[in-house]
This record gives sequence, C-alpha cells and structure tokens, in this order.
Amino acid sequence: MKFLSQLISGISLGSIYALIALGYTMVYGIAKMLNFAHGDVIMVGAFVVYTACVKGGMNPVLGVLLAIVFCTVLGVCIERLAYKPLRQAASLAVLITAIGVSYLLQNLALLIFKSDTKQFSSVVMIKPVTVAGLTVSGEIIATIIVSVVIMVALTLFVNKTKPGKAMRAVSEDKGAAQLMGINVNGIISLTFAIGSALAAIAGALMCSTYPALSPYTGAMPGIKAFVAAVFGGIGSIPGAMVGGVLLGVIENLSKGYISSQLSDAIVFAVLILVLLIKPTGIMGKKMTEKV
Amino acid sequence: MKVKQILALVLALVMCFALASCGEKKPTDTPSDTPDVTEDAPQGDVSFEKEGVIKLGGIGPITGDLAQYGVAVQLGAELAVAEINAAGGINGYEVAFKMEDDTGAADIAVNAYNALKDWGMQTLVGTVTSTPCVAVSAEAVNDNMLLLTPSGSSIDAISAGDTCFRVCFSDDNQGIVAADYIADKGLATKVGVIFNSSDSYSTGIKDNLVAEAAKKGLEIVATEAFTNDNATDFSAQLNNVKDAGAELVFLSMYYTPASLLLKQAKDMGYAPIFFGPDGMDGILGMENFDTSLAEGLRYLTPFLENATDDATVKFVESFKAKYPDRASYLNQFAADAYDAIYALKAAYELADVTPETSVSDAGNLLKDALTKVSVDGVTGTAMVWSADGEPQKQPRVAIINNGVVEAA
Amino acid sequence: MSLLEIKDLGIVFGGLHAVEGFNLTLEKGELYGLIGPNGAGKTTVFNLLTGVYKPTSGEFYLDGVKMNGKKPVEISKAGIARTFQNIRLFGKLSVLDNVKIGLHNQMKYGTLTGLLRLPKYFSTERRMNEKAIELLSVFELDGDADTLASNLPYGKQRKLEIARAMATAPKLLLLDEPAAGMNPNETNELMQTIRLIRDKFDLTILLIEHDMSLVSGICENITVLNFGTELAKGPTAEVLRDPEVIKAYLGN
Amino acid sequence: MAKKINSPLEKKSAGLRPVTKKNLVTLGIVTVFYVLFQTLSSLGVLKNAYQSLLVPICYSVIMAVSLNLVVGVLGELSIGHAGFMCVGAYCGAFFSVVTKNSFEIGWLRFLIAMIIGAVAAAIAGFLIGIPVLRLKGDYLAIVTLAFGEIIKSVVNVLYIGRDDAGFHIAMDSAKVGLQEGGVMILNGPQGITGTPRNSNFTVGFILVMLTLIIVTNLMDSRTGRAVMSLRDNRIAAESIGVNVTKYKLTAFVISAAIAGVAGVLYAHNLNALTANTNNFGYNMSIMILVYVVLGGLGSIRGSVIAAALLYSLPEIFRGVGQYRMLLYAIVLIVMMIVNNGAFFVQYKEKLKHRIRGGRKEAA
Repeated sequence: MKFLSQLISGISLGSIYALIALGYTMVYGIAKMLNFAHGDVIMVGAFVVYTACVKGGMNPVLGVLLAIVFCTVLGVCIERLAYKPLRQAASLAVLITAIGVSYLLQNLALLIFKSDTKQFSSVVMIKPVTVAGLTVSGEIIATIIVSVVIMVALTLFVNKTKPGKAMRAVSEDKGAAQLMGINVNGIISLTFAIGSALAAIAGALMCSTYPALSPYTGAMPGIKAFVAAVFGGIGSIPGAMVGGVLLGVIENLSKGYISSQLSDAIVFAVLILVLLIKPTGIMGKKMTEKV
Repeated sequence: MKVKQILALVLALVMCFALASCGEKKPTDTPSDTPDVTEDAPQGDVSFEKEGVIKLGGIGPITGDLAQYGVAVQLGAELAVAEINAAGGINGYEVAFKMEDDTGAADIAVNAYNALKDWGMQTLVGTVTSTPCVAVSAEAVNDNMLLLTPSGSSIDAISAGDTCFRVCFSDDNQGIVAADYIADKGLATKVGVIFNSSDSYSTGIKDNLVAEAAKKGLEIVATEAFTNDNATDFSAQLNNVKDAGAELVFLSMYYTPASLLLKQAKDMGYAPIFFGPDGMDGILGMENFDTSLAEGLRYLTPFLENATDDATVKFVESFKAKYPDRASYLNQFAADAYDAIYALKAAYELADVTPETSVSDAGNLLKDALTKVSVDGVTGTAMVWSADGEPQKQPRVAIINNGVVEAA
Repeated sequence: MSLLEIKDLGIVFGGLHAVEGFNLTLEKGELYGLIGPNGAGKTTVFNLLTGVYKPTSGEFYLDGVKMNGKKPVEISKAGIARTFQNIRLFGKLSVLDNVKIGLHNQMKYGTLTGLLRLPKYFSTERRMNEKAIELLSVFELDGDADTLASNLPYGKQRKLEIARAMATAPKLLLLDEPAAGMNPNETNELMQTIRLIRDKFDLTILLIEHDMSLVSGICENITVLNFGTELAKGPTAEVLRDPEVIKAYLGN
Repeated sequence: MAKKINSPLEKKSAGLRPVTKKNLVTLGIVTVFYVLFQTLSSLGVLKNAYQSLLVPICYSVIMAVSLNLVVGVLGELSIGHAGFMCVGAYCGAFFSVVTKNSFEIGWLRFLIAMIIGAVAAAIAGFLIGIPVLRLKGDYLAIVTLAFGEIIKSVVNVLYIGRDDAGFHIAMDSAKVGLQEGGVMILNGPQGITGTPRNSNFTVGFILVMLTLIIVTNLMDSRTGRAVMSLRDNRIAAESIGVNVTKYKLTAFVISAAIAGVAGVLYAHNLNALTANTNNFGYNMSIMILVYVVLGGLGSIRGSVIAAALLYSLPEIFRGVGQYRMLLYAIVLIVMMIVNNGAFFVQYKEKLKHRIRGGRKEAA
C-alpha cells in the first residue's frame, strides 16, 4: 500500500522529468547541443500562464496556448540570436552560451516578476481519482497522459513526416543534409520551436503539480531532466520518457525506503551504475568509431 | 592571441561602463529591486540638524533562490530608515541604508561586506541568512564593527565576537520552544519532523526540537529530510511520517517548500497538525496562495500581521502604503529588519554615535548600548539584548484560522 | 622463423564475415602488398593485426609470439606500427611532438621527472629531439618541425604519419594507402622513401594500396582480397595478370 | 646539397623554445599582477572590495587551470570539478580545526592542510576516474556531475565530533553521541565553522604560480604529450603504444589534486565552510567550465585571465545594483559570440591578414 503510493508519486514526479527531458533530447538529437536554458524556458512558460490565467483571468486552455506561442517565439529567437552565430564553433562554446542564456532568462524574470514565490493555480481540470484508497490527483493523470501523447506524437513526427525525416537527416550529418537540399537552419529552428513549445506545456503542468513559481523554478528540474535524458540515452525520444520516469521512481523510492537525506546521492549512484553497464544510456544507440 | 585581446577589450569596455554607472549613483541609492520610493524619500525635503550621514549596510540574497527573504529584509529596513529620516534622523543626522547582494553565499557575502566598507558603512544590518552571517561576523569582529542580523538564526551566526547581535530567535531557542509548546499544550505525543538537510537553519531547529522532545516525553516517530536540489516532491516523506503514525508534523523549513508540501499533503488526504518555525511566516502572503492549504497550520513567529498593538498596526499600514504592490514581502523577515533599524536607532541615541565616530569606536559604544536599550518593536515588546547578542523575547505561536493568522 | 605468421584469421560483424580464413606469412625484410576492391576487408586486416578489433577466429604470431587478443598498446610495444587510411595525426600538436609521442615507449622518464624537471628530463628530451629530427629528415619534414600537424599539406601529413610510426621502432610496419591523394611525382618519391626506410631500418612492410603503379613498383608479393577472403596470392606481376583478379576489380 | 645550417634543433638549443617563452610570459603576467596589487594593498589605496577579491581570484584561477587540464588538455568534458574542491576544502579545514589549538606553527599547519587536501582530492579523483574515464563525451560529463553531487550530498549528512574518547562519526546529528565537553567539528549542513584564516594573497599567488608551473611543465613533458595525443586522436595514440587509461587517470588525478589545494585555500579564507550548489555543486563546476571555455581550451594563459576577470565581474557590477547578474549574463553571451561566432572569426581573420599584409609591404 505504502509502496504503491510511493510508486505513484514517483511516476508523477518522473513524468514531469520525462516531459522536460523530451524537449532536451529533441534539441540534443538534432542540434547536438545541451540546451542548458531549456529549464528556464519552462519557467518562462509557467510565468506566461500565471500572468494570463491568474492575473488576467484567462481561460487556462487559452493561457497554455498563449504560453506555447510565446515560448516558441522565444525559443526561436534564442536560437537565432545566441546559438546560430556559433554553429561552426566547438560544441562547448554553445554550451557556455546556453548557460549565459539561462542566467539571462532567470535574471530578466527576477526583474519583471520579483523574487517572491507565487502559488500557481492548476490548469488541469481533471478530478482526482481514488482507487482502492489511493488518490491520484488530476495533475498526475494529465501529466502522464500528456507525456505519453507527446512521446508518441514526436516519434511519429520524426519517423513519418517530411520535416521529421529532414530532422533525422540533419541529426545524422548536417553537411550531407545540406547537399540534399535540406534547409538545415530552418530545421534547427523548427527543432527549437518544438522543444520550446514542449517546454511551455511542461511548465504549465509542472507548476500545476508543484505549484510554486519563482524565477529559479526551472533550474533544478532542468538539470534533473538533463540527467533523465542521459539516463535514457540522450537523443532517443522513448529513452527520455523511460529515463524520466525511472529517475522519478528511483528518487521517490530511495526517499521512501532508504534515506531521504541521501536520495540525491542514490539517484546519481544508480545513474553511474547504469552508464557503466550501458555507456550510452538505457535506450541510447551504440557509438562506434570507424577506424 | 587575437581572441584574448578582443576578450580583454570587451571586458575593459564593460568595466568602464560599470564604473561609470557606479559614479552616477548617489550614495544613498539602493541597489536592489525596490520601487523608486527612495527617490522621494525625504532627503530633499527634510533638512537635518547636523551635516553628515550615518551609513548602515545590509547584506542578503537579492538574487538567487533565497532572494525573497533578502528582499523582504531590505524592504523592512528601508521602510524604517525612511520613517526615521522623515522624523529628523538619528541624533540629528540623516541615515542611509545600502543593501548589497550576497546571493546567499558566504564568500560573496564577504565581498559584499568589503564593498560596503568602501562605501563607508558604520554598522551592519545583516546578513539575512545564517551561513554567510558566520563568515561575515568573523570579518565584522575583526573590524570591531557592530553586526545586528535581523534573521541569521544559527548559533554560530553571532558567536564570533561580542559585537554580533541578532533580532530573531536562535535556532535552539525555536526548537526548544516548539517542543515545549507541543508537550505542554498536549497537541500530540507522536511527532514527525520534515526538514531541509542542506540548510543549516532547518537542521539546527530540527536538532534542538528532537533533543528537547526527548526530555519532554514526546515521541519522534519519523525524521524525514529533503535537500535544496530536491525540494519539489515531498510525497515520499509525507508517506513515511504518515505511516509512522505522526499526529503532528513539524515542518522545519521556510515557507516556500512548505507551501508545496501542504498541497501534496492535501492531495494525499493527510491532515495531521502541522507546526513550523518562524520561517513559515509569509506563507499567507504568497501571491495567489490558496489559504485553505494552510488552514490550522501553527508556527512560531515574533510578528503577527494583524496584531492590534500600535507598533504593528503602524508598521503594517506604512509598509502597505510604501510598497503597494509588494504585500507578499510583508512578513517576519521585513519585521525583523524594521526592528533592527529601530534597535540601532535606540543604541545610537543612547551612545550618541555620530557619522564621525570610527567603525571600531562605534562598535564598542553600540555593543554596550544595545545591552542597555529596551525596544518596543513589531517582533516583540520591551526587547532587550544580552551581551552574547541574543534578544530576550518569547516566540509567539500563531495559528492560521479561516485564512487569517491569529495568536494561538 | 618468419616475422609474421597469420593463420586462418577471421572476424564476424553481426553475421557478416568481414574477413575469413586469412593466411599470410611474411619473412623479415619483405615488402608485401595487400590489394582488393573497396570493402574487401583490407583495413579490417590491419585493425585485427593492431588489436583494434579482436579476431573471432584464427591467430597470428610476430616473431613466434602469439599476438591475437592483445591490446593495441601491447601490440605496438611488441613491434607492429601502422598508419591510417584517413590520416590520424595529433592535429593540435607540432610535427616534432607528433614524432616524439611516437618515441613514447622508446625513451622514457616518469611523470614526476617531467614535473620537477629533473636532469633526466633534459637528457631524455634532448635525445628525443635528436631522434625525432633524424626521423623527420628522412621524410624531409625537418623544416616543418614546429608547424602544427593539422596545418601541414596533405602529402606531408601522410609522410608524418609514417615518420611517427617509425618512431616506435617497429619490426613490422603497416601502411594503409600511403599514396592516397598524391600525384604521380609524389607517389614516385614516396616509393623511394619506402624502400629507403625498409633498408635503413631493417623493416618488414605490409601495405594496402590502390595505386597499382606503386604496388607493382615496390611489392615483391601481394595478396588480393575480395569479400573478406583471399582471391589470389603470389608474385605481384603474376597476380595482377590473373583474370579472376581483373574481374574482381573491373566487375563483369 | 649541404645540410641547412638553421636546422630546427640547433635553433632550439640556441634560445628559449617558444613553449617555454609563452609559459614564462604567463608567469610574468601573474607576477606583475601580484606585485601591483600587493603594493596597492600595502599602500592602503586598494578598495576593500577589490582586496577581498584577491584570494577568491587565486582559487578561481587555480580551479580554471586545473579544469583546463581535464577539458582542454585531456579533452574530456567534466562538470563535477567543484566536487574535488569540496573534498580538499573539507579535509583541509577539518585538519586545521582539529589541530588549531595543538599546532603552534600556523604556516606549517596550513602547509600540512594543503597536502592533506591535495592527497584527499587526488584519491577521490583516482576512485572516480577509474569508472568515469571509460565513458565518452556527454555521458562522461554527466557522470562527473553525478559524482560532484554525490560528494556534496554526503558531506551534508556527515557529522563528526570529538570528545575525550576520540572522534565520533555519524550520519545523523542525534547519533554522534558526544560526551559532555565534546565539540562538533563537521556539523552536517552547518559545515565546519572556525577554520583559521590562513589564506592570504601571497599564499594564493604562490599556489597559482605552482599550479601554472606544474601544469605547463606537465604539458611540455612525455606524460603531457601522451595526454594530449589522447585528446587529438585516441586511436592513433593507442596504435603507437600510449596507455589510454594510465594517462587519462594521471591527468585526472593531477587535476583533482590541484582542485583540492584550491579548496583548502577557499576553506581557509572564510570562517564558515558549507557545501551547497553555488560553492561546491554543479553551479560552481559550470562556472569554472565557463572560465575554461572562455579563456580557450588548452590555453593556460587564457584560463588565468578569464577566471580572474569573470570572477571579478559580478563584484565590479555591484554599481549597477539590480541589473548586476543580468549584465553579467549578457556579457557572457556576447563574449562567447564574439570569440567564437563565425562572423566575428572571419572578421578577425581578415583583420589579421590585413595587418600581416601591411607589415610585409612595410618591410
């Protein structure tokens, strides 16, 4: 009983990680960069929803849509202004720029929204479900459903549609893709647009489940989701889902049964073990170097 | 080489810009995200009896994830300073208050301290959080500067020397008072504790609570921890304390994680008595807070927003008037800082310290004066300080009833 | 005793027999060619001989010592050196340093000696420099000693790779398409150099090459690989006239 | 044809080699910086704010140079470097606090603390390096991050006290079980309080110089070349007999030991030592990485300059108040784009050509 309830809350936390990790892994897979600002785009998304719905009294669905539009535009702008000039540079240079963007977003939000934590009002209208004495909140149900839907949709998009195939081509070999007539810059922008739209959804759902919103709300989940994405095999869409959920479950079970003080250490220890056994993550592709 | 030259050039330009903007600022200007109220502060209108400015420095997190506590302190202190200046200053001198950011980190706090020394700080009101306070108090003692921290509550925060004082309760004081209160009022016999193990404030209170509980015959059935990196999901901890049969859960933490925890407890359908330390104050002030979550929450606090004593009424009114859109910062942090400034005013007046008094002399005079004054503040009436820097005041227990804080 | 003896060497990649039943015996001082169409498994043979891949069947001996299953480092120490088809230099290091790294196991001193600049550091470094310059001058690269390896023109990069391999004082040198990308003049020059180093350093050389003029110019004997198996073997001129070989190269 | 007289070897034996010259210039810059600020400070004209930056700049520089050994020289991305600093800081501070009253000679105690910090961090580096260095790229990076976080978490639940019966170690403050009169030395998240203030600018300067000498000597030695060969081409390095694990581990351990020393310097500069995200967690690790990347991978001088400037920037920006960190973020982004952006790189190349062309014409 206790186990089940720990498990469910683990899955709920994990599905938030998964949702964020999907955006991470998407951008990594195509642009081959760790977008450290992803967590902060989530925070921006949540603030847009908060401003629209709580302050402006907008319908939650419209609020989330507005956030998606806002974050998409923001994501594309960030990509164009900060990352595109560095396309030819070493990947570490882009990583550092992403860190700069992350600081920028946090501090802009700090100036605009101030430092105090706001309580977020849930955008989810699903009623909690009680089965055999276990209550599962509407937010958890919504998060899990949305994560799965997004995962499936992304997988289909990448495998079946023309822009999706172009994305895969860019991910394999930018130069070759260019020669095949693919607009590489356009595809990368599209990737950022999708990643940022996902971030907006993740922001709304995360803050509905854990309703504390401040300019630093996105930072830690961002790092955790990055860990989750690597855990699952970075670049792999189902991997992000699996990695996120596993991370949440391991975290909660170690809090519940081993030590709540050391749960971070335990999560990271498990991560190390997994990577030592499978060096490219649970669902990652094996990298071979041609000699 | 070229790359580095350009790098150096850019940096040099930036520095020029920074230094230039430094020069443009008036010394009394405050560096944080306060509204422009300091601009219409009375410097221009009110003339002071004497030439010279008494410079009080403040240090606390203005950016970073603890910023809300630092900003509350800043607003409270600035309010008091504005009031004092409007009433003719201290000993006839204008008072200036300057807050520097430490992001909650000890090393940055020391940098901030030195920056304030360059500005000419005579007395330090800070730091806001405990760990930086330990580091800065060592510096202050070195300079024999008086340090009065509004909210640095750990034992070590003011143990560096006899020029260190605080306004808030100490951690062991709170832990002990809480345990005594629970035992004496018969609130519960089985107590669970949830605390932030990466935070010295939370851990300090928890340690003292657990120790005192043993003496009082309370049974601590579970102690569950979380960390700063892991402060979103508390369901595992809640499940554990629930399983252990806790009738009362002591939340040794600040109000931000508590607000999440309370929501998750409600979602789980778990409703023990929740009890917290003074860091809980401010939870109702959170923007858009669903007050039903905190219904029945008890916490120790020196400050009750809707207390009816004159001091509190005046403080609350003028805070709301001065910062109309910043009501969420009206809490014990702001109140402690407000009292800190008035306590200093009393000490300055008793010792007759002027802007010309050297830092070290001021330190000597003020540390004696502070043990002699009695301050009626918003966090306690007739507050007095002992030579070890601890305030003599009893924590009050507050309870949230129908979305309003009341004395319990 | 033969210098190199390969018996039934083979490797399977996920069901594909990349190399199968490869046999070869090289005598000391021999200059042997390995040819075949693209994808025939030539480079795979090199990778097997240098320990990059572990063979799934067969074995090979260097000077009578069993080598298969050993790690690249051990094989290098035992005396097999190689160059790479897609040049693998240490691009951000100078030409001189590239060769000095080749001397890694020839002239040694400890990390601490290097950190503390003990006398042994200076004496060994001096010997390293002398030896490296000597090797570079064989390939007429001594003038480029301070150039970054990645800034060298293509032909010189290939030569530097050979010089670096030579620095490990090998008994057997494996050259993977040394003349790729070179013009006929350069190829000719390279031929001279290969012969020169064979004689001067008492080497045995096994080389992969597509340039038939080079192969027929310097290799006494050759093996032709096709689809991972040996198609023909013997004196160069004879093998190149073999209709099977011609068919494999030109298709039907 | 006669042999060229100016063979590179002879040229080398004649004067200083370019590598040596470059390193000496770096050491010279640091010395000038030290002499300048030490003079200003002893004359009393240096602002307190800048004075208090001197030691932090020293440990930032040391951290940046030591991380550059892993990221720039060995070519492996590490984002857990602050973890080693943490190990060094805690071990060093622990020793100093324990022996504060029994050890008379302050500088000797500090020296021993340094050695303890370095050795402890080196051991941590070794233990972590064995599994970590089997991985590649971002996976390696995430595991270093994980180790850094584990170190931080463990330090935060460790309670060590001392009484007449000796040391007591526990994972819970209630279980330390000190007798009357016992003292907590390491108190969980409250860390170690009361570390003697032994760090000063001169010590910091000496350590920076030592770090620079160690790292540059290493790079210009057999070991360093082997390490760099792994960075440039692992497969080729293996093929000429460079032991991958040994040299990766060597670089990693040396880097960790240096970070440990930086930690000891840090710990003895503050009265309060605690481990949180900003000083020993990933935020710090990432900050150091920023110094390294901005200074240029593998460029030791670049690391020194970038660390010194970037550490000081937020302090210099105190004048702009609430826009401080915002400005810092913008400067960071702009500098990255200017240094690495395609447009600017091309522009710089053009500029270089023009200057060279001009020179040639003039000559």
